[in-house]
Amino acid sequence: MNGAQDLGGMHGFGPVVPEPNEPVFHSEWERRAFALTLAMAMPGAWNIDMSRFARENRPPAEYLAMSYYQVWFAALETMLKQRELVADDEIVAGRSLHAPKPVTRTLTPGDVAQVLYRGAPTERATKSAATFKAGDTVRAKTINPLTHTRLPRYVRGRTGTIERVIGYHVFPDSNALGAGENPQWLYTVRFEGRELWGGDADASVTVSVDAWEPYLERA
Amino acid sequence: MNGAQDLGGMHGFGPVVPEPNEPVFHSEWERRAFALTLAMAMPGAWNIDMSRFARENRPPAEYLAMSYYQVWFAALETMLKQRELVADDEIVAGRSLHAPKPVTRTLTPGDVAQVLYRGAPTERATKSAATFKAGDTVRAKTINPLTHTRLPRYVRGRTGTIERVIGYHVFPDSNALGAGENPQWLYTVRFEGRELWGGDADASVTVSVDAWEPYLERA
Amino acid sequence: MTGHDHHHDHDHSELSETQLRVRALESVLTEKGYVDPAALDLLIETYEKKVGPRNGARVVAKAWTDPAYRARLFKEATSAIAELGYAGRQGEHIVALENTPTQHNMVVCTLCSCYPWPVLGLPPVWYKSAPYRSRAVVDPRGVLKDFGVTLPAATNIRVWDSTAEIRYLVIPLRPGGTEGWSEDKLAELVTRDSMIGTGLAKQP
Amino acid sequence: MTGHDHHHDHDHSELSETQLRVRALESVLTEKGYVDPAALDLLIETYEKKVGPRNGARVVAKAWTDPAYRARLFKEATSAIAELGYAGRQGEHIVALENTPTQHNMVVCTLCSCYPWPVLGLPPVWYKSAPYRSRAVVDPRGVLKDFGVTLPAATNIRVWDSTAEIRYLVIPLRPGGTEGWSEDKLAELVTRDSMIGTGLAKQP
Repeated sequence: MNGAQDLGGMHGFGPVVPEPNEPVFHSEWERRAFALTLAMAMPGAWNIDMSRFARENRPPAEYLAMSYYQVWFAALETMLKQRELVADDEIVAGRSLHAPKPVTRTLTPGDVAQVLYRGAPTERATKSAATFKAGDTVRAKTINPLTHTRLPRYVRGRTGTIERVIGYHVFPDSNALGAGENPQWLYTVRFEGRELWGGDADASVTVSVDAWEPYLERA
Repeated sequence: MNGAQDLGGMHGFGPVVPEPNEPVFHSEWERRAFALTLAMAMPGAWNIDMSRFARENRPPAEYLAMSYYQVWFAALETMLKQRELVADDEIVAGRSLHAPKPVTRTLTPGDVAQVLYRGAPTERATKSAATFKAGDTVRAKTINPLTHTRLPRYVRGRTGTIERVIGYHVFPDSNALGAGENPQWLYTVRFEGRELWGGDADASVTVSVDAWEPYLERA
Repeated sequence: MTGHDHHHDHDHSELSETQLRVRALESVLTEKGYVDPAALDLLIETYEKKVGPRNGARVVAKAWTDPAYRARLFKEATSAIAELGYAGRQGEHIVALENTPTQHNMVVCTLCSCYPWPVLGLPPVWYKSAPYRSRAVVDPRGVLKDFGVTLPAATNIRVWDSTAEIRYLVIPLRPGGTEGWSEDKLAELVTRDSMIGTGLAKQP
Repeated sequence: MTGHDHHHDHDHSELSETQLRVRALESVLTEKGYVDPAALDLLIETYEKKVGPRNGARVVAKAWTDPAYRARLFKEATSAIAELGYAGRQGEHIVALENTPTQHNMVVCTLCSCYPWPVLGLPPVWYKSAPYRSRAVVDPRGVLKDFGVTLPAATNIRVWDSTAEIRYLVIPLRPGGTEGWSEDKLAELVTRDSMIGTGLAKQP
């Protein structure tokens, strides 16, 4: 979706302000919101693309006014409610008022190290040959789905070069919808800054994105 | 600038909600903010493009959280302060604390009808021939100025057809900077919806913008 | 995080804060002699009482009944509209758009709130809002649905983004069953939204 | 309208509201048996105490001193990094980027906050912020200026937008005057920002 999350190339946000000696978390609720988000993925049975869509899919004024962990937490609430794991009255009451829904697995302390160490690789066994090879000239397609996509607006319709064939990876546009992993070839596509931003842009800059084959067409 | 004002094609704002029997103004402060904005243009000696830039040139989260007349009023304050017509301490105090700056003209009640009726036409005597004619295929240039422009992001890099040669009009990109009216040929350029939004878009839709010659190149 | 409730509270405190700020600024500008409150009153009165969509409705009704006027309107709208006494600010360069059975026109200003004041008055909140400005250019049929309007799939939709100082006035289709009606009676059928393209003229 | 002051007030009331909501939700999820608070504690402890940019610094220092490791790192970073024990969540597919005197690499995630957790820990606020995400791809030199870094005009800048599950780790240039230094001593020169590309390694 063309939501407020798609920030590449926007103006008006002011300078980047690094925080000296920044702590990992800035308050106790950030710690808990972070951990709850990680821990609920297992019983919630959602995938990372569903989480990302739940985060970005909110009115832009809200998205931009919230801190990053506020966005995470709001998305966690959304997903819990959508799946009827938690009800509105329970969120208000701060305690369980209805029987829990059966869940297949929960995260135990004994699981933590292994679950984190394993992660969730997205590479899958190939089912087709890659259409493009390094050096090919491609154009990022013009798409504007209302649903989740990982092709930022600033590269759509722009011509670049395949720099690397990364592998065959889970396709977020399907996975976010619960429509299956539908893996696709993934490429690093490099664009000249001037192709993206125009002739006045810094000629010494190039920008790449990682793009799945359905995002690309031969140019 | 690629600020929050450039809304064409964004998602996530929800439905359009018409208000039955909507009043012209929703509160007394809207009336006054509107009238102050119109009345101050004369003593303030700014032009409409400067006003538009003052409105859009704010952090996107702020722009989207404010009502439209709040944006107008904030821009009025900005322009008054930039030109030192009003000082911060006066805004806080709610009264004049420093001598007024000499201004060339103010709007009297006797002026109002005539000033409104005259308006501010932007057509100027031509100094050159138009480069494009109706039917020509053109591409909207890829530009991303940090300053004011009236070429929306959604048409940049897209190919359309000159539908009408409108005339020779004040160029906002210059005028907003106080760099002179720098008039340019202005055209209505029509784009197929699918050229702008991709093959999944409604094929029965076309969209036009009015674009000055410096925004366009032959395609 | 209860986005909605929270934002309403936020708006309310913001409104009173704004009210105070506007009043304070008007005092400063008046004391300095930059503005004359009587001129402000006149500006407000003009757009609250005198200039509004009834002006545009008269233009449309005349275009429906007077073929010669209609021809002048589509050839050079600014002067044809000035014949009825409507002209000036935010209508210095007007273009009239002809709805036909095969083409529907819709006007938007994605970048701000450009709108033909002399014929329609000041724009409604929805016209200036993010939902309309974001969607009109990409999903005009969806926007029409928000207004309860469904056009035949075969009707082409032409969206006009007012990016310059040209202001667009849609001339809606004249409803059937209005043969022989007077201009005044026809003007009653012409809604503001029908002249923006988010509505149709009322059926008699 | 005093945007700044106003927003701060807003944030503060929002924070306490959020604090209460998070606590409430944790209670509900715990009572329902969906989460185990001890597992939450362990997750927090892991990223607050164990996983952080010191991991990445060790990778960089080894790449600076061990040519065979460096070769493995640029060929297949995920496994080379796993040799040091760093692997897993948000680092399942890592690519190492080589800074050279003629090319500087900078990593961003314009769409969210993708970041190589096993080697850098959790991302700082600025990395997830709108200013960085909006500007890194269009004005990387301006962003570097915000960090007090100026590169020669002749240095090409390569920006990597992390739009998929590939995570990028910048291997900064080894500072001069560090010949013969141990890996441990070299690792002290490797800042987090130098591994994102918004900084350079410290000079000895």
